[in-house]
Amino acid sequence: MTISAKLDDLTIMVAGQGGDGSLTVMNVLSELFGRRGYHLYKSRNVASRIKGGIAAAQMRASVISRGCTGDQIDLVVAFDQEAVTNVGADLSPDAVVVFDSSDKPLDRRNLADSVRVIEIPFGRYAVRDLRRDLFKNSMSFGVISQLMNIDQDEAEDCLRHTLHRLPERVLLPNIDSFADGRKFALADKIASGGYPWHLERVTRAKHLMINGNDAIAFGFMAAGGRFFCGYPITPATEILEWLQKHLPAMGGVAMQAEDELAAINIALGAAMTGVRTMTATSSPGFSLMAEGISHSGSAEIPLVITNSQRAGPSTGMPTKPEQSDIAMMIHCGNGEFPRVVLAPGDPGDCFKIGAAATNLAQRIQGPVIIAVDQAVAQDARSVTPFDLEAVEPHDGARMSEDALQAMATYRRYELNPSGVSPWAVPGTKGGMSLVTGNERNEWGLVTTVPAKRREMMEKRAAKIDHVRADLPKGIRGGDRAARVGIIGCGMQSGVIAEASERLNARGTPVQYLQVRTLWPVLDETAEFIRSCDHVYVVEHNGEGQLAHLLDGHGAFGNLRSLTKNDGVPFRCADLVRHIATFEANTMHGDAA
Amino acid sequence: MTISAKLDDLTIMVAGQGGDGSLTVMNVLSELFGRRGYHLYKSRNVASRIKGGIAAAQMRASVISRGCTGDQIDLVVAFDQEAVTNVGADLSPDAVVVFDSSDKPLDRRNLADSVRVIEIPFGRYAVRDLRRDLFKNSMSFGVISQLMNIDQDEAEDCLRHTLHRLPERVLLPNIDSFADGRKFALADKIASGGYPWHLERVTRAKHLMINGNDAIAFGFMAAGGRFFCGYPITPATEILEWLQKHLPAMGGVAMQAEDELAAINIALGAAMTGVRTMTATSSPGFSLMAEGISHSGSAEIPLVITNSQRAGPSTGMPTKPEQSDIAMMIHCGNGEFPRVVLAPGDPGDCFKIGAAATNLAQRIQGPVIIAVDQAVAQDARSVTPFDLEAVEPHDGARMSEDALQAMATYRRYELNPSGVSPWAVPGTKGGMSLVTGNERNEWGLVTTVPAKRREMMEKRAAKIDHVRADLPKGIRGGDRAARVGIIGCGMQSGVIAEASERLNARGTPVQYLQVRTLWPVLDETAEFIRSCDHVYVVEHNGEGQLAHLLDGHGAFGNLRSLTKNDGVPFRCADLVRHIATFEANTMHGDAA
Amino acid sequence: MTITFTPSHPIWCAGCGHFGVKNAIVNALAAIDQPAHDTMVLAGIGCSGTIQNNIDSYGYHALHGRVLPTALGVKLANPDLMVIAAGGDGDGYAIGAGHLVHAFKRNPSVVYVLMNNGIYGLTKGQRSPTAEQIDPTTERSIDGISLGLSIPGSSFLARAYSGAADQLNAVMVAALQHAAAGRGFAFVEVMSPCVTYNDTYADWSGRVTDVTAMEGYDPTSRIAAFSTVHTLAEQGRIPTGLIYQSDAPSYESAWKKEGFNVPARIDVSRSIHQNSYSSIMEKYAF
Amino acid sequence: MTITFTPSHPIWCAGCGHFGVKNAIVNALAAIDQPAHDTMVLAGIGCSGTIQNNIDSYGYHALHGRVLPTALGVKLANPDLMVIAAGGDGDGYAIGAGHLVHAFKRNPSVVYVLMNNGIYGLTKGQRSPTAEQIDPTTERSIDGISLGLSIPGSSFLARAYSGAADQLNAVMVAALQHAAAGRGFAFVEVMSPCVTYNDTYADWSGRVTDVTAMEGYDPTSRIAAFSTVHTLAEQGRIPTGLIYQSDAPSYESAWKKEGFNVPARIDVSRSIHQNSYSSIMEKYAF
Ligand SMILES: Cc1ncc(C[n+]2csc(CCOP(=O)(O)OP(=O)(O)O)c2C)c(N)n1
Ligand SMILES: Cc1ncc(C[n+]2csc(CCOP(=O)(O)OP(=O)(O)O)c2C)c(N)n1
Ligand code: SF4
Ligand code: SF4
Ligand SMILES: [Mg+2]
Ligand SMILES: [Mg+2]
Repeated sequence: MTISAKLDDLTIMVAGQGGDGSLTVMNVLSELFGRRGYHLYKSRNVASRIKGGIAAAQMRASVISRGCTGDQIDLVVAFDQEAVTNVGADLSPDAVVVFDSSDKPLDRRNLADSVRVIEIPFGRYAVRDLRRDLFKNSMSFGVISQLMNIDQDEAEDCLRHTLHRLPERVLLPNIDSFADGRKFALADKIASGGYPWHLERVTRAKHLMINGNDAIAFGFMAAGGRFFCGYPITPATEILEWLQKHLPAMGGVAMQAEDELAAINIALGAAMTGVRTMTATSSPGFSLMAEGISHSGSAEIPLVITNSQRAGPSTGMPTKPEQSDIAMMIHCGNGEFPRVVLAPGDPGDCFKIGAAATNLAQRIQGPVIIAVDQAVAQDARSVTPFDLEAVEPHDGARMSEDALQAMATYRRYELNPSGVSPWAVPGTKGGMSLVTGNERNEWGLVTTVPAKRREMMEKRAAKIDHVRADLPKGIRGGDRAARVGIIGCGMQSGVIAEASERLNARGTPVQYLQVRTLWPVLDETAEFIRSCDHVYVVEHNGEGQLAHLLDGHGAFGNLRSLTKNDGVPFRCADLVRHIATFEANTMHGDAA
Repeated sequence: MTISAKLDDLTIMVAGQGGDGSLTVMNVLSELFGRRGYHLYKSRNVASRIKGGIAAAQMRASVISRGCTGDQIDLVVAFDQEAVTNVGADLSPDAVVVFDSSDKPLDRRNLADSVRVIEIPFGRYAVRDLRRDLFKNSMSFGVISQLMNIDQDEAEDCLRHTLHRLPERVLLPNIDSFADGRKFALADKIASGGYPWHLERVTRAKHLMINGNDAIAFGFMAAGGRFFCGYPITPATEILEWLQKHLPAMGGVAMQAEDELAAINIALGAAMTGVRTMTATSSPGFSLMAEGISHSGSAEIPLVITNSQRAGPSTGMPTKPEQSDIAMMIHCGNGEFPRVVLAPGDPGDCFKIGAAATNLAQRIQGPVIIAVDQAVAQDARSVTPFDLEAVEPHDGARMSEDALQAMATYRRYELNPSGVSPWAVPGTKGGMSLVTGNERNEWGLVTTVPAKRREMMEKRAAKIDHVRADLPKGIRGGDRAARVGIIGCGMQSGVIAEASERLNARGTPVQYLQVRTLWPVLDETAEFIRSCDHVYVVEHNGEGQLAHLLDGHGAFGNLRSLTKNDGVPFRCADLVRHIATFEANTMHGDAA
Repeated sequence: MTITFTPSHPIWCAGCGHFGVKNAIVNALAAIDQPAHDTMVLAGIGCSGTIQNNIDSYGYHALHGRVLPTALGVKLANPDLMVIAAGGDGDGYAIGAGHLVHAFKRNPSVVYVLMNNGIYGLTKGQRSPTAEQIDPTTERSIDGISLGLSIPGSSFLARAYSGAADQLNAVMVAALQHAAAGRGFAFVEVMSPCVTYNDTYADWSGRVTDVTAMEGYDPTSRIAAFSTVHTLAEQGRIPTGLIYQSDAPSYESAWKKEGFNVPARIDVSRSIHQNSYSSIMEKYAF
Repeated sequence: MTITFTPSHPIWCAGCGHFGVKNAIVNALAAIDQPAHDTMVLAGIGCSGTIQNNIDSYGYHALHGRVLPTALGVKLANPDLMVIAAGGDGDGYAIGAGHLVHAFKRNPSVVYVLMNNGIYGLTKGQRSPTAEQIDPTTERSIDGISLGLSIPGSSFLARAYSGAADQLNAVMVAALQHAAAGRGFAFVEVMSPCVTYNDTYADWSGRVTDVTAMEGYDPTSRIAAFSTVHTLAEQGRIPTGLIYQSDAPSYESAWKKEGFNVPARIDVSRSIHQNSYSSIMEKYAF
């Protein structure tokens, strides 16, 4: 970090043992940077357990809006040695480490000499002066605020705002503790290094600070979603909780089922009545929903299923991101049926796609899957306010009683070129009908007559063409004339956009495509790939699932898979280095 | 059918209402043709209901062993009009229809003039003379036996043998009824046409008459399988029933669980103790097992899972064949883990692959899936006796207590180049260990440290290379120099072999590959495809799943997908016509 | 009038107990004047799982074992419908057992008719959780009424016998009334013999015992009902009739409270809700 | 001696009820002299689902809700093992409810320790089927002992409280002895407070009531037990102790009969079995 250059883009980490409350320090920092007009990207790194295990919060504050965390960490607030040891390699050369030395002094063996360490026994002081270890958090904020040359009033106001839910008797000692922190910073020898940072004050239009799960739930509701049924699972639970909080007031229902099988089947039942319905889960739970998804496709029941993917296989790493369910989402569930799989890239996109999926499910009367990964689902970032006016619920082929009365004959599975049959929901006079997951005739009565079967398979398959033109298009960027392409989705979106910017800046022309519709594979994707000499497909899994998908559906042969499956997102710098090196070699004819 | 030419290859259908017992006629005919030395291929065509609905049995009797039913039907025994109406278009021009005219005379509108019809009111006679409608079956056999010029003793012996389980008081009227049938045939005006057929008497070495489900169960047991847990579902139930019959006597356990989730998890529990274990299900049940399969891969528990695929999606057509779960079997279950998917082509192959899968599961300590379709699973055919001596249980990396004592340190998930860790099962002194579906260190304790995670992902992935050389190779045939290839698996095996024979005979050189390992895609498959100008990939689904799989894993671009998803197998003649036409056009440059 | 689906003919074997069940449902719907279009019959998978095809109503064929979750979804999304779930003993007591426990617990106003024949009919005769002997194991059969009694919150537990139409009709009417009144989950187990794989008519005819006819029987006491059910079972008898009924609150009644509006019929046009949406968005402002 | 896995330290929050459960299992294993290598502890997913890491035995971490099926598989394949299944109330009463019903029904000699804290701990505090109030619904909580009583075939039903170590230890020893003696499924529900999301120590301490101390309590009567459990519940009390025990036959005893041979240890070499295989093949000869 060169001080002048970096204050427009700073990455901070606060780390301690899970459950010790240290993460509130990050909340005050967000408040502070937010007020100063920075954009934020926040992520957490926790073990799948309640207490104990390293829990770290990371935040990138930048003047330009960014979709991923920074390459290196500039400031660390650490409440134990393990936190510093873990993060050592990821520090920028001139990083500052603020360390709680209550237990023992910092062992700085794995830190570069250029890293500056400020050691204060926060915990000890907090217990000594205020009788409670927890106050160490406010104290550490006091230190940092001094370090950043924030004046006391502004800093205290941020702290008060963040802690405004606390009762006065808890708030006050926190303020005291904060003030103590500032005093230590002033008095202590750390002052000798000066206060290195001067934060910018930027004007930024109003934004939202929100994570992907909440935004999906919101998009669903905005498109008329009024029924949700789910089962708690990391990292999807926020969707259940958000809708439990907001749907009842909108006259809707959001309920917790006894398991994922119940969740998707309760959802199917509700959806049959015409209410727009979603369920959400994460990878193992999605595995369990496969039979229900196939049923949604077969019985022609509109349903949105969100999969907030976590690292697999099986129970895997519940709190880590991965994009390793791509092939599963496209191929799971027995037999063949039409489905749409959409992949938003950030919370703003999550809102849009949450809404789009809800309408698309009505329009295809079948399953629409929203694929996010833990990073998109749980990382919060600043995005421009949602365009509420752009969302209007779409009724698909739903019929009113009047429309039904005008028909000579009503068959639930009427054949027609769009594949989407007019639909009268239960309760509609004269619309009595049969819904089934068996192969059937137009009335819904079971049949295996080959000719009928073929007609029904074709009818269902036709639905995709019916909506193809309205499937979410990808986002393209970079140098549109470049012969080298980058493709990614979800958590890669911010990384590939930034990597493209840097590559172009350093003379390696690239363009990128953030894919938003994974299935069906859109023509635009094939065209993008064909327009390039070769394309890097960046994804967080080991097998290169997205690359295989694109390859298998167009036989391109010019895809290069860049994968990673260790639970840690690609850093922009790594991607830039990898592609730049590879390209340099290619130009010299060393690689194919 | 030209009489002299066809008696070495005859296809017969017996059809009536489900549950009216008419299918026993087919059993007597099998006995008869079997004694005469014919090879048989038998299939059934039933609705998924107990009584009612057309139930038809079909049998091809041929001097050369064949792996599919004939192109056209030569003899029909029909107990109602619907049966004849349905089959009309599939009759050979000189077919014979033996019709039960008890209700009314046959409406032969959709039959070619050349088809000969013999009408007898079997049911009416049976009720009149013997007071029971069911005896019509034996009566109809009497007629056919006369029609085929079988003398009374031989025919009666076949009947007695088939009905030997019946008590004397039921057997006798059946024999009477049979004799009556012969008399009608002699006396009635049908005699005027003469008795057209003279069956061959061939010498054929001893064979087995068995279906694929039974053969898989047998292969599993022969390779040391001693634990099975399943849940009834068409068309996989025979595996459960076979093992319930045979495993207890071998000291094993075969049990019916309360559902598929219990079935696969009970199986996982058993497998952890070291007993070789299998579960089996059909498509919707397989959907439900996805989470367990991922767990088998993650926790490294050896398990064989058989999927007897039926037509989907969802409940679909339970009694119809389909190969529409190929992509699901390869990609289902969240996250990435090593798995093997094998596809036997006939009951003989089912035995071999049942055994191979059982050993492979031990060797990779993970999931091995056997993929069959309803046709391979339930059609019975004559195959050469199983080579029992070729099967020897393989212990994988299982360790005795002594071997364990010799180790300095035992870790359940020890890293090593094969990816397969030495394994001490519960009950082994000193081998205490942890098994988990979370990411973990070598001891089995949960971790998310990126470096450990990468090691563990690599360890598991390595297992496939460890066994790659021993994965079942495909079966190649046809003209090895041909530039046109055909690929298929499972129910296509017999059809592509016979189509290849006919195409080569008529001057269209082709070679074929029956793929037996679907996943991983073997090099031999890629080589076969590369060695051809183009390859027809024949499969029973709509999307061309096998073709996409091969394409996506080698970017060949020379695959032509031939698909069908109406529940009726490809007929050899259709395949021959299609390929021959396409090739003729290609040669003239009309098609690409 | 628009021509629409008309009930088809049952495909069951002649003599199958399920005929009686179908008739009872049809009769009960007529008895309470339930309009066809406000009725939804959901069925599981099995021979029992074709009953919806034979009743004049909206019909649905669920996944195996999942008829109760789907029925709950329908009921919550449109509480104005009469929701009848139906299925076999395999569907309800084997693969569906967990959902049954939670249906008793939640107590939605859904009628559940479980056709118990002791076997899996459609898959050709395997033993179900109510099979009286399961070889080679020692398992004892499940008693759905006893299970229902054990779950606090259950509100209507009845059993009838397909071979005794009058009692079956009466029980079915009571069940529909319980649900129609919004009193909660009405569970009716019908002993419904499978003549093809497990013909129990003779056996069951001699064992069914109407508790309603027992002197002093009190269907409002959970403890007494449990005692009676288990005492009769030990005597080899099959208790039938309305065995237990309570006033536990129904599941949907809780939802109906807070501005609940029949989700299936809410007007979701943007114009109506935009203000609410905006104020929620405002909370994320930054 | 080969170095192998040694129990790790629990990762629970200080004060979590699960500590007491772990201690009781460790104590009970010692009390009955159970060798570590012949013991397998299987756990579900949840905070409770890490207990196997802290006990000297073979350990397994099941899928969420599936610990009972896996435990059954282990027990049937190797009946010589002491098999202990453990998990939370979400694991056992929500997603695992169907398997629990069938475990009671089958009665395999497996110990099942269900740690009931009324919430989902690991996923941060959602309400479980034993939560006493679930908004906005009217649901009443499930009572596992009552559920067990309702299933014919259940053989050991006990409850203890993590805050009362002596009774917990005694109950745990009895459960292990029940299973060790091959008497069937030993179900122990431990009230095990979650200090972080649902601190019920104060509440529960005042409500637990040891039935064993009640005059004339007869744990061999299913009907009496049901009556006691429901009567106490109505009084707001939580019945603890050995509530019911019977001599219903165990599931594995049925299998042990016919030439059963511990599947996990059968020698499956071809040479031994080839004759049997040949004679089976002969039946298909044609
Ligand atoms: C997931 C799944 N597993 C298994 C089956 C196969 N199956 C169809 S019906 C049935 C059981 C039917 O028994 P029951 O519920 O008692 O109904 P009955 O036929 O006796 O009326 C089974 C196991 C299925 N369709 N789906
Ligand atoms: C299939 C599946 N669904 C959901 C989850 C997420 N999950 C993990 S633990 C848990 C519940 C834990 O509650 P409980 O069983 O009561 O245990 P506790 O943490 O309270 O001890 C859930 C829902 C999962 N791991 N797998
Ligand atoms: S098989 Fe049994 S249950 Fe099914 S229709 Fe026939 S009699 Fe009824
Ligand atoms: S969150 Fe609750 S259940 Fe989990 S460890 Fe902490 S106290 Fe125990
Ligand atoms: Mg049944
Ligand atoms: Mg809990």
